[in-house]
Amino acid sequence: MSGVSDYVQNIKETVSTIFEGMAITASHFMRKPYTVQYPDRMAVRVQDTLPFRYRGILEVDLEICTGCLACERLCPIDCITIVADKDPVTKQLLLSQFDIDIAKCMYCGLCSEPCPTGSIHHTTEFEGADYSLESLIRRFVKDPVIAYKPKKGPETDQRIAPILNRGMAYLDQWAIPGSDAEAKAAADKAAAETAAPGEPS
Amino acid sequence: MEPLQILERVKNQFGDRILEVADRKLDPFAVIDPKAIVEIGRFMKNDPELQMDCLSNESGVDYKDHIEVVYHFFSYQRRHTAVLKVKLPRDNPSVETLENVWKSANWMEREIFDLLGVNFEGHSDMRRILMPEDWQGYPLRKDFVEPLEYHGISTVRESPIIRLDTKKK
Amino acid sequence: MSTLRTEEMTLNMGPQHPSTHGVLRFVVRADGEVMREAIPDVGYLHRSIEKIAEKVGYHGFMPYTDRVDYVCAMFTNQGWGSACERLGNIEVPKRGEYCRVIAAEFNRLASHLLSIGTMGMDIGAMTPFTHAIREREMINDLIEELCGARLTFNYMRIGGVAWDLPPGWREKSNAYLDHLEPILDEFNNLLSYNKIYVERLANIGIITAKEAIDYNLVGPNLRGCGVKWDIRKDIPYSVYPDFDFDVPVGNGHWGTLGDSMDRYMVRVFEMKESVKILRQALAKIPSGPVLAKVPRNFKPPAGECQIRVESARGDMGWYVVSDGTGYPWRVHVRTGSFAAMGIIQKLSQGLMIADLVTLIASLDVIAPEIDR
Amino acid sequence: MQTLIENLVNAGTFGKNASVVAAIVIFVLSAVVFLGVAFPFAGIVSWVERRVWARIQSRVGPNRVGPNGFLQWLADGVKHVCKEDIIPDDSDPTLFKTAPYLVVLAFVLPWAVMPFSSSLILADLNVGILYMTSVTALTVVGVLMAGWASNDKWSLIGGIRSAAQIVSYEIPAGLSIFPVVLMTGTLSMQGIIRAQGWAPQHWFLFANPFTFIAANILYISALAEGNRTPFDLPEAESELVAGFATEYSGMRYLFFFMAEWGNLFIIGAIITTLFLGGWQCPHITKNVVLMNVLQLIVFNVKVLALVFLSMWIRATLPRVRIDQLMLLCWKYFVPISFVDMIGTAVWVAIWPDGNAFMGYIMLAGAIVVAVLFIQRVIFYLRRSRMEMYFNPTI
Repeated sequence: MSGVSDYVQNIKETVSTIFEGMAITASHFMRKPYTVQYPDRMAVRVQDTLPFRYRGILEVDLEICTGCLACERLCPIDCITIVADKDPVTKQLLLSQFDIDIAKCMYCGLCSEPCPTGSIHHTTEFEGADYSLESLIRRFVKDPVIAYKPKKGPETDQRIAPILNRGMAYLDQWAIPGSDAEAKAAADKAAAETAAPGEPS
Repeated sequence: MEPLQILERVKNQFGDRILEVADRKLDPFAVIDPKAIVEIGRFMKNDPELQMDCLSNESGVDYKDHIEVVYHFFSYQRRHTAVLKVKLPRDNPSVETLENVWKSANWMEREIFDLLGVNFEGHSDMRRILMPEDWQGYPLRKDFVEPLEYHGISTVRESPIIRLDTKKK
Repeated sequence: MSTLRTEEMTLNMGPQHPSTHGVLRFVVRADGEVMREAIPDVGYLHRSIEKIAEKVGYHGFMPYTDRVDYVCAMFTNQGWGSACERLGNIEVPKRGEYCRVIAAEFNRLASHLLSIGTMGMDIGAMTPFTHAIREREMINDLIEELCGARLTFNYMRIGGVAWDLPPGWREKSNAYLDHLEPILDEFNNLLSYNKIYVERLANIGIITAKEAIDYNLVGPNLRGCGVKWDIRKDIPYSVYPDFDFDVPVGNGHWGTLGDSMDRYMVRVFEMKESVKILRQALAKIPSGPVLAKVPRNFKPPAGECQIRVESARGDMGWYVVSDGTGYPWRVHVRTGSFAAMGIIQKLSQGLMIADLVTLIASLDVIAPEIDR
Repeated sequence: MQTLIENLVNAGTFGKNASVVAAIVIFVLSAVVFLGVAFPFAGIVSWVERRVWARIQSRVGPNRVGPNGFLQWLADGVKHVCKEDIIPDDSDPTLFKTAPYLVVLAFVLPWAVMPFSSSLILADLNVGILYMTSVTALTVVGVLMAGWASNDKWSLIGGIRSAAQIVSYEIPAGLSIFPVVLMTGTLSMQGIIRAQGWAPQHWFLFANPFTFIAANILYISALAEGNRTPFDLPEAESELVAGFATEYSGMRYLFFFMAEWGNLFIIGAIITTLFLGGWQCPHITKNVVLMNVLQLIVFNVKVLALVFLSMWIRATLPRVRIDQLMLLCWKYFVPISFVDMIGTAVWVAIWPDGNAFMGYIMLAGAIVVAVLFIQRVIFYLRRSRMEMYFNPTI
């Protein structure tokens, strides 16, 4: 008799599980699709919705680049090429080449970690398609520039100060031994709220 | 059992076929006579005290003057681990296969053969596994020089930075 | 029937085939629908990562470990990090370990979601796949906020993690876990308990516990055979002893012990355990630094060690030999998929062609992890 | 329609060469029906299916070409026509080229006996339903030819699977038609529809428990014959790449899939005719034309509901294995169909005019099941805590 009961049991299980499955799929007719209709049918550009830590295409703020070559040394695939020489006359560090081969870059974030000023940093830009390998090279130095020298106190140059602030804010995201980003951010937020109520921080 | 105890037990059993028991490099290991590997393997698997039922890892290391094959044994019943090594000459390194003791050795030995060129005697299927079958040389050897091309496919990427600079001029 | 003349047919499955989960190739010798044997041919995704390790140094190798298994890169990160820490005798701060565990468990959820989703797709159920991918995307969003990348995380560093949890992330994570749990039940009702699905998986590709250990199967594949073994529990590492969780094992409820269904269900139940761990970790996380002080030019003393971490595909063994310089002398990764591929030739005998697909999916084989 | 034209011929509308003119008219009308209804229908169904699937899968689906992506099927069609028609070197070119046409033929022929309304039918054959089942089985020839001629092992397996599957499922499908034939005593499509009423309790679906089971078996068997999930083994994309269609491209590939989607309508039409009262609708007007339009709408709504059901099933279920497929057929469907047949015969012997009371009971049962189903749907909606969105378009 077990054969017959198995037979009936099989039919019963099949029908009941399909019933459940159909109920679940039916409920999906009334749920909102999760698709993001990239790139055109979006309220906000994707780039603007990405989190701050997003590792997109690299960008260099040459104004605050110290020419320390830390990023070039740490890059595991050598996609950064920097030429920095001491000017024999003025004894200043002169940056004559700063190229990043974006085609080779693997967006690991190791280069922006040791940067003392946050000059080299990832943006939220990720659309990098192009027609040739050559056009994927980001050349940051047009004419040789003098490398930035960190000052002892706060930056006084009005042109450089906002860039430097941004750079240091970027660096703050990294885990510096001894820091506690979450608690620090909460404290900062509280401080900002008490200092300037109503103003978005 | 602690790793050193295991190695001592094996040493007591096999005496001078265990060439060296070392404890200086984090994981203690024993260097054994390559000819005794299957015998020692069988013993470790069947010994009621050891019961090494799993060959958890087998890898090869090229030390420039010799090649080592490293065996990591593990026992699921007794939850202990042991490391054995055999030292082989760099020219035509060859050691007996453990495939008949642990099935998992099959693929791991093929990988060592493929990347380091160690021949495992008695292995049922000694073919290259990761590299193409017509590949020359053993890539994980320290003196391996990558060929510039493979069947007309270049293995070198010309730096576009140089290309860009030459174009400018 | 014996008079019926049949001819053996050799089929080439892959490297480009819809259900080989990456670039895998099988040479299938079949008699009609029934396979005599399926011989795996791997190596199409070999990128010589072990050789690269010898050239880029300890810190620089971290992003490469992502590529060993890009479906659960957190574990390869963790494995490499722990191996280096053991070599260099570095202690990771408590908060760093918690961050690692949280990230890793989220990654395990993502990996298992992909695994069970593709399992459904290989059997022809398209809907569960997109549902699983939808949930996985939400996890990816969280991880992206945590470390800036969705797939190749490069989140961990030698001595801890690169970034602390962002403000408000814990609340978001908890909200997501609340959302995920009912979805998992729904997923089970839609796919796992479906009679057709059970029939397809039960009693297929049976592996006994002895065989599994002999072939060095690890992780869910081993647990599916009824061996209660989890590195997180049995050789505790990181802060896993702090958490209370179960190790689900296969019980042969749907067919025979060690069949494809058992392996699949172990993954499903493991996701619930991961949710449990995550809830505890998010609640318990202590404050403090997340990264130990490690010199930029990290030179561990000469030595060698093996580290085993429980990745989504099971025990991942990192064997690292250091010679005291800034570059590792030898790195070897023993991965779960590599061992799992070794057993396919044996298991495939006598199965049907359609079962080969489910067998590969149930072993959760990821091509880059085999080839490295 | 045949009767309409015969009437016209008899009335002398076409003059001397009446039979020739009549033939031409029928020919033109058929062509219009095929080109204007059947092919666009298949195309639109492909778009609807993708949208339905997408919603079930939390996606959007094609929504760029035309309003809400409605013209997607046209774009796809144009794309396929423009594509190169590749014929593999080692294939058997004649068979390879012919196969898609046979499949399309099997999809086109059933439209001749499609009872859209009480007078809108091309040919009301007295063996209508028999004709329907036999011409749809022509698919197997085309698919087998495609599988063989491609000279590809994956295609061959797909073709053989398809042959085994279609031939096997013909039996339960045929047996499930018998209860209806027993109750009506006719094989004509219109005759069967006329034996039912417009109200659900007068449909053969609810006539007695046996016909209910027969309707289900027929529907599932028809899905199997139409290569639909959960029985899409011949083109199982995760196993056989694309099965018998692996080597096809361009227009020929399109033919296979047009036939597949078009067949959904035919499956729906068969079930509607046999079990769901066909075009039957209440006599609310005396106007014949208006009545026919109403009947056309009723028929199409029922058929489209079944088409929708098959899409929904396809999005829900995994695929069975070939041996399970055979097992399901020979161990479950065939014996149950025989029991059904005998049961109906006994039922008809006891109540030659049917049992009206049973119809109400069965209808009530169906309503209870539907309510339970809706309860489960609401349960899952509540639990998932996902955003609600009732708009069918996006």
